[in-house]
Amino acid sequence: MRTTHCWICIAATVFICCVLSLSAAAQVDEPHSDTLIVDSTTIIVEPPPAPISNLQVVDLPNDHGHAFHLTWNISADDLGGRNNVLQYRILRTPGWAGPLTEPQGDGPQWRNEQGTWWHLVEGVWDTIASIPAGTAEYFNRGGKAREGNDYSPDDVGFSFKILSVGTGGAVSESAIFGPVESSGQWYHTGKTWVVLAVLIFGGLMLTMVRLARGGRELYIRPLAGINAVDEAIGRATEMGRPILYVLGLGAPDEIATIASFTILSRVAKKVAEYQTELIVPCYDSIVMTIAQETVKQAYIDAGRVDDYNEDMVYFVTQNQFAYVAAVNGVMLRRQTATNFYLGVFYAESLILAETGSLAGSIQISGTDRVTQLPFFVVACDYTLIGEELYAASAYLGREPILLGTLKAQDYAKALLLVAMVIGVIAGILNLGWLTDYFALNI
Amino acid sequence: MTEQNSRKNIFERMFAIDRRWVYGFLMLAVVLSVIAKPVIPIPISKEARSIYDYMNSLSDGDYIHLAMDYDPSTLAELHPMTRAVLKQCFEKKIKVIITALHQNGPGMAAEAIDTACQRHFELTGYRPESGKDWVFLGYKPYPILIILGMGQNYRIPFPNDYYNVPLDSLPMMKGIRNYQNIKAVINISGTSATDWWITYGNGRYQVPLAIGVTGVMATDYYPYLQTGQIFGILGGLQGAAEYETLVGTPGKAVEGMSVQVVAHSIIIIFIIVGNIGYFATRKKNRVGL
Amino acid sequence: MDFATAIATTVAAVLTLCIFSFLYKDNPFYKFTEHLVVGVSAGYWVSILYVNVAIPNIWQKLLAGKWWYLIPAFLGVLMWTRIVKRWAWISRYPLAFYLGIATGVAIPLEMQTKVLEQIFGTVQSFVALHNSQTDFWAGINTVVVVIGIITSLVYFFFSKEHKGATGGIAKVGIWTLMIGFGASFGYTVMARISLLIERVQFLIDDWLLKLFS
Amino acid sequence: MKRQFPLIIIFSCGLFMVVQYFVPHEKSEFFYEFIALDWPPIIGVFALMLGVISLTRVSITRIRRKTEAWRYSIVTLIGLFVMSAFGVIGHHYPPLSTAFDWSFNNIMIPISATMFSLLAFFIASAAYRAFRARSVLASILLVAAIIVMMRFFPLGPLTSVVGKTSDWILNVPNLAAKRAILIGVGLGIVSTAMKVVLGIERSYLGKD
Repeated sequence: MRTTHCWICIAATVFICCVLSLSAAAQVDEPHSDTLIVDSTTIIVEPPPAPISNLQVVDLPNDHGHAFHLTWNISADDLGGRNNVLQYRILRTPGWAGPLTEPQGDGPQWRNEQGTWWHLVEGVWDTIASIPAGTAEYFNRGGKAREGNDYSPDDVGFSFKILSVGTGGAVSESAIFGPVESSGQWYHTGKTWVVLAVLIFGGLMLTMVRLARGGRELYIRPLAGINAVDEAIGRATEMGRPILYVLGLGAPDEIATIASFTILSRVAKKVAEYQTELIVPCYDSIVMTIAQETVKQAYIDAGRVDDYNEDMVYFVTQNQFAYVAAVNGVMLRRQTATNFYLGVFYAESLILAETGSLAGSIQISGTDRVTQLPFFVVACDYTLIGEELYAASAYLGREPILLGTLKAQDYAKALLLVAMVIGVIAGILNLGWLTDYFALNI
Repeated sequence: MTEQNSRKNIFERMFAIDRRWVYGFLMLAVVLSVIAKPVIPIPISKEARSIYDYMNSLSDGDYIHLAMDYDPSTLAELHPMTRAVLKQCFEKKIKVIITALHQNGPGMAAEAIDTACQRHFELTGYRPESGKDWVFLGYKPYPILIILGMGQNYRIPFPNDYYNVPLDSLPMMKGIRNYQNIKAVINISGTSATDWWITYGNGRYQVPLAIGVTGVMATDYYPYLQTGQIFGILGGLQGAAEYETLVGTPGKAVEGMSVQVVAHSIIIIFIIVGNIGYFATRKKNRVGL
Repeated sequence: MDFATAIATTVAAVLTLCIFSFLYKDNPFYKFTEHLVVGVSAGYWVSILYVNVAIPNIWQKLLAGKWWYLIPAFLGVLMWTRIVKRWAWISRYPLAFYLGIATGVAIPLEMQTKVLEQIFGTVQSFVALHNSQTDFWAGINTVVVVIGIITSLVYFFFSKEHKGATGGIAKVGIWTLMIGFGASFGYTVMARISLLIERVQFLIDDWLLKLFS
Repeated sequence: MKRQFPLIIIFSCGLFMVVQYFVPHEKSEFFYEFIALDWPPIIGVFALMLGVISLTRVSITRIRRKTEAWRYSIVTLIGLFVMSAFGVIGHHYPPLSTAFDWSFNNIMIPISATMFSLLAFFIASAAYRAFRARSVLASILLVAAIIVMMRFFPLGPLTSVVGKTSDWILNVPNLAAKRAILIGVGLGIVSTAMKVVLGIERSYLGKD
């Protein structure tokens, strides 16, 4: 009786152990089972391909760690020779073995979210990838999270080898390379140009803004468009017809809108001097409030505060097409002599410009929306292109931040221009040592 | 006034006609050519071909990311691109991760994916499955940070997919951490999302990027093509038609291009006639400025 | 076409026609559809934010015991202080957090992708000429591109008056810019017409023809 | 408290993000991944809801004051609430989500898709009556535009000539022009971002 029990116990234990080890093998060592099969199927149908040579593994530079860069010379039988390489299998040791139900041994180990244990095993080769023949480079990027199944620890020596798998299933092994350790870097050496550019440009900007604030005279070339503004106001006065100023659809804090306020102030001052009528329909209620202040101040500066009328600047509607329809109505009804479209414009640009040109008005436009510029250029008499709008505003308003920024950008452009010319000359003369500097290695 | 009227030449009178006549003329031309459905050959540009070739060089089980960052207002140009790209992916068994970073886009994107799956089913008898052949992640606010977040790990911005299934439970997303695991991002967009993908997706994470954009934006991205920051451009309806032709299913975009020829001809004629009139009139009463 | 689809497509078609009626003049039908779409898209947005962000990124994380997600949620709620004028300053804190991150991340990356890579790309296009068998015209075009870039940059240079040599260079620059704008113009025309074609295709192919077949 | 602290927050967050760009090390990724990239979208949910709240407020004010076209504001409000109800309730009670999809496909898509197709008409009209070669520059622009517009025309033997010319325009002068603009835009974005981080530009904080 007792002996029977004993036998049953032993049989059950053996059975359970078998099941457990089999299931463990099936779960974790899937890659290993591959190699096992390869080993067991070395029934030579055809000879294995030549092994790869010159395997080199380095820690991947400029990264957060957990990654290696592998390079090698492909097998003599790949893309040549017997031409029988099917794929390369990349193997790595030590590997993290598991999952185990409890900790084992003294080596490093941890428990993942599922509650199973993993530990570090020397001499166990993990297949980390199988890649197609003809490849001579591989990035072994592991995870950085300890809980993840793809975790690849830093500062642990790994050795690598590559199997050349032949079309018949036979394999040949490369020499083992290693051990190498992966680690993260504290500075990305490929980004030095960006550091320099940011520092230089930042320095330029701080200096220029400070100089402008200190009242230093910073030169900005006169823009042809500014003269056109004066002429156009003069013409409107001669004809005795009103002037329309559209600030665009931009929010009050957009640079183009801010630039437009400065120009509006200039226009309003001239208008006050010439005693012409000004109409400013607005799309945004906050823009309207600021525009009212601007125009009022301009009238005060011109000494004609009595001529100022609140109704000159008014809110229309915050709805693109309805706004355009209303402004078009004003142009046609009032026969405006001059129309200004300065600020942020979208698809409505061409509708405005068309109506204005039909009404025979002189039109001066300017926007930083590149997609709308073509329509302004072909339908208006004068167009401030992109940054010219900011420049015009800086020229007229001398507002220190705007002025300083514009100057800093100007100097940055000059530096870039010089650098580019040097690079291009080096490129034409094929001076490799010099042109190599003109590249980011990220 | 009468004197002025009598001095008006034919062009002045022509421009004085109501603009609704011009509208009607264009509408009529478009309606007639949509009904007649003429067919024109679509020349393939190298910007479109390079996308097709790149996708074609991928193998079974490779991943791409399709970023559908547009809303219904630009669907006319961009939907045909999406359909053609999805068709190519499903045929090549390329797995697709899809996002829609425009707040009005996700519903439309979901529908486009559904249609593409249905078409593939009709052609091959197999319906691509969510989580296995494609995964749709949907929308999150602040696209710049989402693009950066996916560069670290898809799970940061998207713990779940659009249908609220946890990413970790999708078989397709197993082992897919970030852009390092995918072969390319195809960004189809009608907004500045394209700039963000270039600056934050490609600039920060060097993920190979190709773009499909509206005609309005197309010409602005040529500088990036030359530097290699993007490897292809599909520009507007023409780009869509080119891709439809490349993947072998001429559809709405190819049909539309023949209508474009008619409409473009009308506009070119308008510009030329208008300018002849302008110069004829200007000689008569030259005014300074 | 079954009845339900017919109704749905007809609704869509009628709304399309309501918008087109603006071409005649601004009218109540246009205004109705316009205001309707403003409301519906806002409503759509509310649902997307709720279903696609609030639930997975906040609620489910809190349920999973990640209590620290209460911090961004609290910062988010602070944004709402803007509604009350007296408390509006509180909203500056979350705003500052977001703005700091968004602008900080932009500085090096915009410098890299829009400035440095463009300059380096120009230089490298010459290196590429030496490395590959290119024809004569490719070389000429590369030179023309550089001339175009330099002259256009000079046009946008505001510290020197456009007179003499600078004036001449800037003139070439503005011509280059105009050709570039011409290309945008051509593509924009195509874009606008595409939208119309799609709508007409919808009205004729998907609605009228199917309704009466 | 009201101005100084937000400026400090902006400066420190901004500086961190700039520095993090140059530091690939894992240690720099903690704040980057778990706070900088994870939290703002959550704040965004609330911030973007502000837009909806303000739309509601404006509409209600219009209705209450019976301003011009106040009836349309009712339409906006109905659209807003019905659609959000479909979406939010539909998430928990699936039959309603069909109504949500229906409204999206048959109301929102056609209206949004049609809105900008009006521009095709406006362009045609402007082409006829306003796009003038009024100067050398405008003439260059129009000629380039017409060539690009004709690039896919079936013109028989001329097809490839026009096609090649338009390819040249796109890849040579267009590339040069757009790159020059891009460099300017890039510097503009960087300078604006720097001004915000350094606290030179503060208008976004509003007035006290």
